[in-house]
Parts: sequence; structure tokens; C-alpha cells
Amino acid sequence: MLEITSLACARGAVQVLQNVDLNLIAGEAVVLRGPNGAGKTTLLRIIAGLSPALSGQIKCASDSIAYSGHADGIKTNLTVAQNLNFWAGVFGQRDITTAFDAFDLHDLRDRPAGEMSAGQKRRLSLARLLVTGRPIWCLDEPTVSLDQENVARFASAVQAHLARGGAALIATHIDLGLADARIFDIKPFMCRKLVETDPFADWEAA
Amino acid sequence: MLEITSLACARGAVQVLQNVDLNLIAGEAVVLRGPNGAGKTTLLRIIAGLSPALSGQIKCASDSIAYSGHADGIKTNLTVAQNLNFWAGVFGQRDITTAFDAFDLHDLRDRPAGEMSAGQKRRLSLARLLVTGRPIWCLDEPTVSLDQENVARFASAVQAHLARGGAALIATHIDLGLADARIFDIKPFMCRKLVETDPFADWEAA
Amino acid sequence: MSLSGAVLPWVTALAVAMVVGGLIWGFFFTPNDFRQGATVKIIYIHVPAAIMGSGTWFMMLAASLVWVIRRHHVSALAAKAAAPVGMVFTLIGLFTGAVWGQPMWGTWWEWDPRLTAFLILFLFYLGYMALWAAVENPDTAADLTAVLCLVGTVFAVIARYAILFWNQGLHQGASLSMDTEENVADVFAYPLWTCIIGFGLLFICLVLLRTRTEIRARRLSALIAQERMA
Amino acid sequence: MIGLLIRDLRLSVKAGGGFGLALAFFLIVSVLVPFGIGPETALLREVSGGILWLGALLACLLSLDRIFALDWEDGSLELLATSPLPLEMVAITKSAAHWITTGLPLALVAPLLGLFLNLPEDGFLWLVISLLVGTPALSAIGTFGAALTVGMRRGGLLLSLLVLPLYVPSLLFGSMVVSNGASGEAVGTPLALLAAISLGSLAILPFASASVLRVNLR
Amino acid sequence: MIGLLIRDLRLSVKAGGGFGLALAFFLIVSVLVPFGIGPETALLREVSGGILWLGALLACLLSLDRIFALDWEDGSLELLATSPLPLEMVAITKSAAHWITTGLPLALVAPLLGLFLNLPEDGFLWLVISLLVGTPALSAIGTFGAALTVGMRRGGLLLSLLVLPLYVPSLLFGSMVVSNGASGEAVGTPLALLAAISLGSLAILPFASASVLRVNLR
Ligand code: HEM
Ligand SMILES: Nc1ncnc2c1ncn2[C@@H]1O[C@H](COP(=O)(O)OP(=O)(O)OP(=O)(O)O)[C@@H](O)[C@H]1O
Ligand SMILES: Nc1ncnc2c1ncn2[C@@H]1O[C@H](COP(=O)(O)OP(=O)(O)OP(=O)(O)O)[C@@H](O)[C@H]1O
Ligand SMILES: [Mg+2]
Ligand SMILES: [Mg+2]
Repeated sequence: MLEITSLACARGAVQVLQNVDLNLIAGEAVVLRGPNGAGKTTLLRIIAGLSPALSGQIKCASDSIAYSGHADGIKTNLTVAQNLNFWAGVFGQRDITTAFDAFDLHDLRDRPAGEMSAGQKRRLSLARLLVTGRPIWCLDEPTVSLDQENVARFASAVQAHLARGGAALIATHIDLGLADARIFDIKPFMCRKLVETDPFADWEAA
Repeated sequence: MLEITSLACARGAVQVLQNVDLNLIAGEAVVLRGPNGAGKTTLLRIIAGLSPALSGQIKCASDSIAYSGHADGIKTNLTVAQNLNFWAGVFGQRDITTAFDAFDLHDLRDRPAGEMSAGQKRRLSLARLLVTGRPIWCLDEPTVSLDQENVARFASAVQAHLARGGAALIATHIDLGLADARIFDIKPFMCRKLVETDPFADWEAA
Repeated sequence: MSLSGAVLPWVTALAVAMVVGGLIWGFFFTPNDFRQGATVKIIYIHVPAAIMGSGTWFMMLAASLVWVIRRHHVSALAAKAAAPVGMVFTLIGLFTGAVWGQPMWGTWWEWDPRLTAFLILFLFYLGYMALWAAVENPDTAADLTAVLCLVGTVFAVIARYAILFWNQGLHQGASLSMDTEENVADVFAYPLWTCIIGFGLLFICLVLLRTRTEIRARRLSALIAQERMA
Repeated sequence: MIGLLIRDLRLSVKAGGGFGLALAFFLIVSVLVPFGIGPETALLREVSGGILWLGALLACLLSLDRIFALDWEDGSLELLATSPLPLEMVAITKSAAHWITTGLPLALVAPLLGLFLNLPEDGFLWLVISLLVGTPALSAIGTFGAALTVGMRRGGLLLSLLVLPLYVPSLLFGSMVVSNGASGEAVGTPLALLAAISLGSLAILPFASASVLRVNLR
Repeated sequence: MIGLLIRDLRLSVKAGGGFGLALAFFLIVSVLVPFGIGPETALLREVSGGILWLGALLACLLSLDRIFALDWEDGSLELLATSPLPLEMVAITKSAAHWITTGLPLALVAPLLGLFLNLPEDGFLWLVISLLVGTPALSAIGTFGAALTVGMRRGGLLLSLLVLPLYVPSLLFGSMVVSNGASGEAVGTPLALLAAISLGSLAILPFASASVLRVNLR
């Protein structure tokens, strides 16, 4: 579903990853690992199409990626249901009850999203993935602030998504309890060099 | 060092904790556990003096608590060293090198804090604790976004703090690797009732 | 509650009686002024509304002080309840003044000190109400608006003084004070006093009513929250 | 798209009176002007049309950073950018929501403030018309400015600095419509130009906004 | 405290010209005014003092929400509240930093803009003096307003609505000093009153600001 070949990623003026090759097939979950500052967030943002790659290719069907980053993307003034309904509308979906079921949000349905704890907000933000209807999930540390029970809930939501023929690429530092997930360590691809060593060198000569 | 007796905590108009009794002695670390939305953040904010308690007492020396919440409290436009120097100044400390050592920030010293990854920011925010010079640390999910190596670094910083006669109260969902930390589960103290069931009921009668 | 509930109908009745009576008296049973003609009759609405417009702010100030010092919940709600009433009185004062100004001074609006100060008072009401509306937690809102009311009062007084300094205007001086010679003629004064007292009673009854509504609304939301809890 | 519009309107209403606040600010500016330049009616009458347009412009300006800032901070903007909604559409919708909560109510309430500033009687109609025709451009330009500065966390000043020069033509023609209208001169040309600016901005600027948004998001 | 002041100043410089932006806004407003009200020299001369004061006030206003908003968002404000620094001190320091980055440069550059607006010659000195004396009150009042609305995420409008009526006395006395000065009348009384307002605000408002900050933080 997603095919990445010899991708080079930069953040600011510094290249942080090189030669990344990664294949994601339907029904597969890949856990992205790497120490702090390795470039996981950078990689995911590039795959989601938010940042441009330095070089290399990313092949996937257009409009097939659902991205979720460090921030929750929640409107604190709206209720949980309003938040989710909005995203469902944007992605042309109707049904938000599966999302409510998956993350046990029924009790919080009419709570203003600002009046929730960190973990509750996170659950709402994950529930959004289910209303995108998109096959490839690119998640950046999705389980931050979640307790054990909710991490398990998240894991089974991912499993269900895989069973439906979806795929997931998940950056995380903790163990998610996804039994047959492939681990992809980006440590070997790390590099630190300046992107443009001297962009105006030829101008000096000219 | 910190003595909490029959504390009741509310968030908004809802009481979330009741009858919390907790003693923290010098050299001791207590890990606060509880499911999402239990009231850990609420409790820590009350102990730190940010929110008022509903009832009950908190006894500790004044100006003895260093609080660190979900947010990092980092100025993205300043460098790492400037950020830390500022807090050192506010707390009347001088020396920031121990803090740099403890969280291995030397390489990042002159990096603008905004150009760091989530985990690197978190390390900076934890390093701030060391420049407060305060004995009681109240930390709300301090290891969010940290990789294993840095969680270990955090654990040894806490150990060193305890060895210096400090104490720590840490809310977290993951295992910190603090060998002899006492676990304090707040689940038994959870409650859900309205603070003022009906504040003006007696006015109706009057 | 039951006390205010018992008092309320009587105050309301009295207020309505006095306002209607005073207005009818003033409108139909007083002579036209020799200079101003029939327009003088606006006075029966304008002056009481203007008095109550500024009076309400002082009542809010007092209620805010009580809240800050004694944390008496009803006083916070009373201040909240009074603000829209005061705002409307102020608006009526401004509006009737403008309508009166058109024939008297030839313009709808004039940057006269009293008018200007009144307009600023109107802005204070707006800000105060906007702050109440903006804060969700009622206790937080009460605290913030109380401080705003205290600070606002000081600045409103300074502004009043500043404006006097800035422009000496066209507006009438005090014409109902007890000690001056040139009071309005008694034919005008009696119905005017009736209207003023009537407006005062109207203010009391509106604030009582709104405070009761606020209390009930608070109880209702508490009960709804309780329901949701269960 | 309708969903986004509704959400934005709902948010600005929830946030304590989307409509009311722009109006209140407009009111205050119009009230402060006489304090600055003195209460003489004749003087006020002469400057009133321009001052009202300036006030409307400033009221618009103050609410600009709300257009994208909140969505940026909480991460919604990234999510919108990866959604099926094209960013051009997002930009148009945001302009529309901004106009509905500021430009439209400003235009409707302007005559009242005209009274305070002693606007000549013939000017009232033209004031409303010029604001109705001209404020969409203010919203579209403002959206572009907000897109340019999103995520730069430097208060509203940089934004104002970028946007104000772009507002000059609208201000110029807008106040010309009012002053010509008030003094009974022909208003056709400035009004046509004002409308042209609005239509042009609405047609072109959403693309510019979307492209700078994309740059700022990466 | 000095540390906080230095940090704030450094931040506003880093954030793309703390000084420059207020100035630029001031400049633009002063330039827009002639567009709004027309270029007649006599008319401009008459309104210039007041317009300059108004421009300074609006430039102040636009930068107000920066005072606490950033510290609130990134959690620094909570940390400051739990630090040994009393919140009253924080409020004073914030006012001072705001004044140094807006009020002070505005006062210094105002004469230049006076030239654009044909301010009468005698007015220049009094313009500078009145701004120097009056703007500290604007910063202190603004800090109070920012403390009242911190964390309310509703753009600058609510803040402006709360703060502008409080600015009225300063604006009145300030522009009175300029216009009296320009026309050779006595400026003593309004100047003294302006100074009194500034001193009073600086003495009292930090306490009010600290108390509302505490309420907003809980
Ligand atoms: C929009 C315009 C006006 C406003 C905002 C306004 C406001 C006020 C206010 C605040 C008062 C003071 C009430 C008090 O506290 O004693 C007042 C009283 C009064 N106004 Fe006006 N006024 C306006 C226009 C006019 C006009 C055009 C007239 C008549 C020519 C007028 C005649 C009076 C009189 C006779 C009083 C009673 C004075 C006294 O007994 O103190 N007003 N008005
Ligand atoms: N805005 C930025 N500008 C320049 N460099 C940046 C920026 N953000 C991050 N970096 C650097 O790019 C590198 C990769 O960062 P990235 O956020 O991708 O790491 P990560 O793997 O997600 O780390 P973490 O686990 O801490 O979230 C880091 O070394 C970081 O310091
Ligand atoms: N601003 C708020 N207003 C009202 N209720 C709130 C607010 N914030 C949180 N709550 C509620 O208070 C309860 C306790 O929240 P708190 O943030 O203390 O939980 P927590 O233990 O820190 O959870 P987490 O592990 O998810 O961070 C939750 O049920 C939450 O829904
Ligand atoms: Mg990351
Ligand atoms: Mg929490």
C-alpha cells in the first residue's frame, strides 16, 4: 500500500535520515522505533505529505493516509460529539458510533472537550482516525498519556483496522501489545549533515 | 516533608477525589497511579498550590515544591541554555551544569528550543527541576515522549535527588524503573459527585 | 426565595402602577413647556432611566464588594443579574436623550460631557457582560467580574472628571436638587418624581426577578449535571 | 466545507460572542476618535466617513489572527491539510466565516455609529453599501495575511504590518464612496473599483493563502 | 525579576522585532489616516495630535495579548506562579517589558510621524512628553486586561473591549496636552493628571492583575 524508496529527510537545514526503504502492505502494522530526535516525526510528516522529502520516492494511493501527530487537534469549546462529527463531515463519513465504541467515549459524548483529562483528549483524537475512513494510519506516539486499559483499546482498534485491510505505521517508545507488528528501527538510517553545504558557491565564481 | 490529610479535590464543579491521605518523607519517591481521568493532574496541581483544595490539609514547608505539568514551559525562541538560565535565575540558583549533565543536554546547549524533537524538549523541561533547588518534586507524566535511554536518565536523576534528601511524587502510566518507589494508587479515592449538589437549595426555602 | 417571591408581585404591581401613572400624568396632564413644547415630556422617561442607569452600576459595585469580601454567592448573581438591566436603562437614557437632542440641539448626538460619560458607562456594561459570558466556571467569572467592576469604577470616575475637563457641554445641570432656586416647576416635578420612584421600583423588581432566574438557572444546571453523573 | 463554516461560526459564537465583540470594538474606536481629535461637530462631520472606515478596518484587523492561529496551535490545521478538503477551500471558508462574524455585522451597525460622528445624512446609505461591498476584500486579504504569519507567535503586529498596506486601496475607495455620497457627488467609479477589489481578492487570494499555508505547515 | 524582564525583552526582540513592529504599526496607522480623511493640510493639522495619540493607543492594544498568552500556552505561567517570584512582581515586570518595547519607542518616534500629519511645531515637544508620561498607564492597564482574559482564546477582541474604556482618561488628557501645547495654551493640569493616572495605575493595578491571574490559573 505504501512504498518508500531511498528517502532522505531533512528538518530545518539538517538532513536527519537517509536511504530509508520501507514497504507497508495491507493488513500490516509497522512500529517505528528510534531514540529521541532520530527523525520519526520528520519521517511521518513527510509520508503524510505535510513536508517535502529531500529525495527519494513515496508511492501510495492519493488520499489514503490518515495522520495523527503530537498535538490532539481538538476544539476545546466543542463537545466530543461535535468534534468527531466535524471530522466525519470533512472526510465524507457519516457514522461516528463505531469510533465512540472503539474508544469508549459514550459517557463523554456531550462533555466539552476542554473539560477532559489528557488521556481522555488523546482518546478523542484517536477516535478521529476511525471517521477518516482512510486505509493507511500514520501515527506519531499515539499512546501518550493513555493508561494500560486504553493502550489495549488502542491496540485492538489497530488490529480491527488491519483486519479490515488497512495498514498502520506507528512511531512509539513503549510496547503497544500489537502481537505481529513489524518493528522498523530507524537508527541505522540516521545521519546529521547540512542539506545545502554551500548553495552560493558557484555564484562566487560566476 | 509533605503531609496530606483527608484531602478532597474538585475539577470544575465535580469532585473527583475524596479522603486522600498521603505522607511523603525525605528520600522517598511515590508513584501516583490511576486510570485516565482519575484525578492525578488535579491532585498534583492542588499540591503545587495552583488550584484550591475542596477540603482537607496539605502540610509542607512553604516554597518547597517544584511542579512540572503536561506542558513543557519552554520558550521556543530561546536556546536551551537561555531557557535553563532563566529558571535558575528565578529560583535564585547559579549552576546549570549539573542539570545539563543529568539530561545530557550539552550537545543541544545552543540549539533554539523550538528546533528540538518532542523528547528533547521534554528533557529540557525536566532539567529545569534541577535548577529549582526545591526538595519536593511534583511531576505529571514526566516521561512522555522519552525513549528508554532517557527514561533511565530520568530515573537516575530522581534517585540522585532522593539521595540528596529530596522527595518526589510522580504521576505516570509507565514503569519508571525506580526500584524502591512506593506506588500510590488513587483509584480507591476516586469519586464522582457534584461539589455543590444544589448550592441555592436553602434559598429556595428561605 | 419565598420572601423575595412574596414581595415580588407587590413591587411589580407598584412599579407598574407608578411608572404608568407617572407617565400618563406627565404626558397628558401637564402643560407643554413654553420653550420646548411637547418634547419636554421625554423628561419623564429620560431622567429616571438616566438615574437608574448610573445607579445600577453602584449597586453592582456594592454587590461585587460583598462577593469579594464575604463570598456571598447570591450577591455575585445579583451583580450579574443587574448588569443587563443597567445596560438597558443606560440605553434608554441614551436613546431618549438622542431623540430629545434632535429638536433641542439640532443634532442627535453631541459630545457633551454628561452624554459622553454615559456612553462610556454603557461600554463598561458591555465589557462587564462580555466577561461574564466569556467565562464558563461561575465562580471564576464572579471573581474576575468583581475585580473588573472595582477597577472599572475607579476609571469611570476618573473618566467622568476628565471629560468635564475636556468639554463644557450643552446638557442641563441638576434641575431637581433640593437647594437650588431654579428647580423645574412643580407641575413638572411631581409626575417626574413619581416616574423616578417608579423606575427605581421597576429596577428592584427586575433585579429580583433576574436574580431569582439566575439562581434557578444555576440550580437547573446543577441538577442536569447531577442527572448526567448518575 | 459547509461543515467547516458551521464549525467556525459555532466556535466564534461559543468563544463569547463572535459577532458582539467586533461590533463592540468598532463602537469603541468610533467613540475614542472624538476624544482624540476633540468634540467640535463640524470637524467630526468632515472626517466621519473616513474614520468609520478606519474603525471597521481596525476591527477586522484585530480578529485576523484568530482565523488560523487556534487551528494551528491545537494541530487541527495539519489535520485539515491532510484531509480531502483542498486548502484553497479551507481558505475561502475561513474568509467567509470571518466576514460573517465581522464585516457583515459591522456594515449593519455602522449607521448607528455614523450618528455619533455626525455623519452627514446622505452618507448613511453609502456607508452601509460601501462596507458591504468592501469588507469581503478585507476578510480575504486578512486570511492571506493570517496564512502568511501562521505559527510565527509574534502577536498581531507582524500580521497587521503585512496586511495594512494591502488594505490601503479598499480604505481609499471605501471612504471615497462615503465622502462623495455624503457630499452628493458621484460614487459610481470608486464603488465599482471597490467591488472590483473585493471580487479580485476573493478570486485570487485563496490560492495564494493555500500556497503559503502549505509552506508554513512543512 | 530582572531575569524575567531580560527574558521578555529578548523574546520580543527574537520574535521578529519587538520594537520594530509596534513602531511599524504606529507608522501605518498614521499613514492610513490621511487616506481615510483626505489629505487637506489644515484638517490634518487640527486632528494630528489626537490621531497620533490614538495610533499609539492602538499600537499598544495590538500587542497586549502577547503579554501573557505565550507564557500561558507553553505552561510557563503556571511555573512562574509556583516560583518564588510573587505574581505581583511578575505583573509589574510584564508591564515594564511591554512599555519598553512599545510605549518608549512610540514616544521617541512620534515626532517623525508628527511631520507626516502636519502637527504644529509647538506640539512636538509636548507630544513626546505626553507619550512618555502617559504610556506607562497604557501598559499597566493592558497588563490587567491581559491577565483578566488569559487563557480565554478568543482573539484580541474581548481584551480590547475590556481595556479601551479604561484607556479613555489617558487618551483624553494625553491628546489634551498635545493640542493645548500645539496651540500655546497651558498644559500643566492635564499633564499632571496624566502623570497621576500613570502613577496610580502602576501602584494599584499590579495587585489587581495578580489576583485575577491567580483566579485564571486555578
Ligand atoms: C443622548 C443624549 C443624552 C444623554 C446620554 C443624557 C444623559 C443624561 C444623564 C446621565 C442625566 C443625569 C441623570 C442624573 O443622574 O441626575 C440626564 C439628566 C437630564 N437630561 Fe439628559 N441626556 C441626553 C440628552 C438630553 C437632552 C437632549 C436634554 C434636553 C434638552 C436632556 C435633558 C436632561 C434633563 C433636564 C435632565 C435632568 C437633569 C437633572 O435633574 O439632573 N438630556 N441626562
Ligand atoms: N523545527 C525544527 N527545526 C530544525 N530541526 C528540528 C526541528 N524539529 C526537530 N528538529 C531536529 O530534527 C531531528 C529529528 O526530529 P524529530 O522530531 O523527527 O525526532 P523524533 O524521532 O520524532 O523524536 P522524539 O521521539 O523526541 O519525538 C532532531 O534532532 C531535532 O533536533
Ligand atoms: N477543565 C476541566 N473542567 C472540568 N472537568 C475537568 C477538567 N479537566 C479535567 N476534568 C475532569 O476531571 C477529572 C480528572 O482529570 P485529571 O486531569 O485530573 O485526570 P488525570 O488523572 O490527570 O488523567 P490523565 O491520566 O488522562 O491525565 C476527569 O474526569 C476529567 O474529565
Ligand atoms: Mg517526535
Ligand atoms: Mg493528567
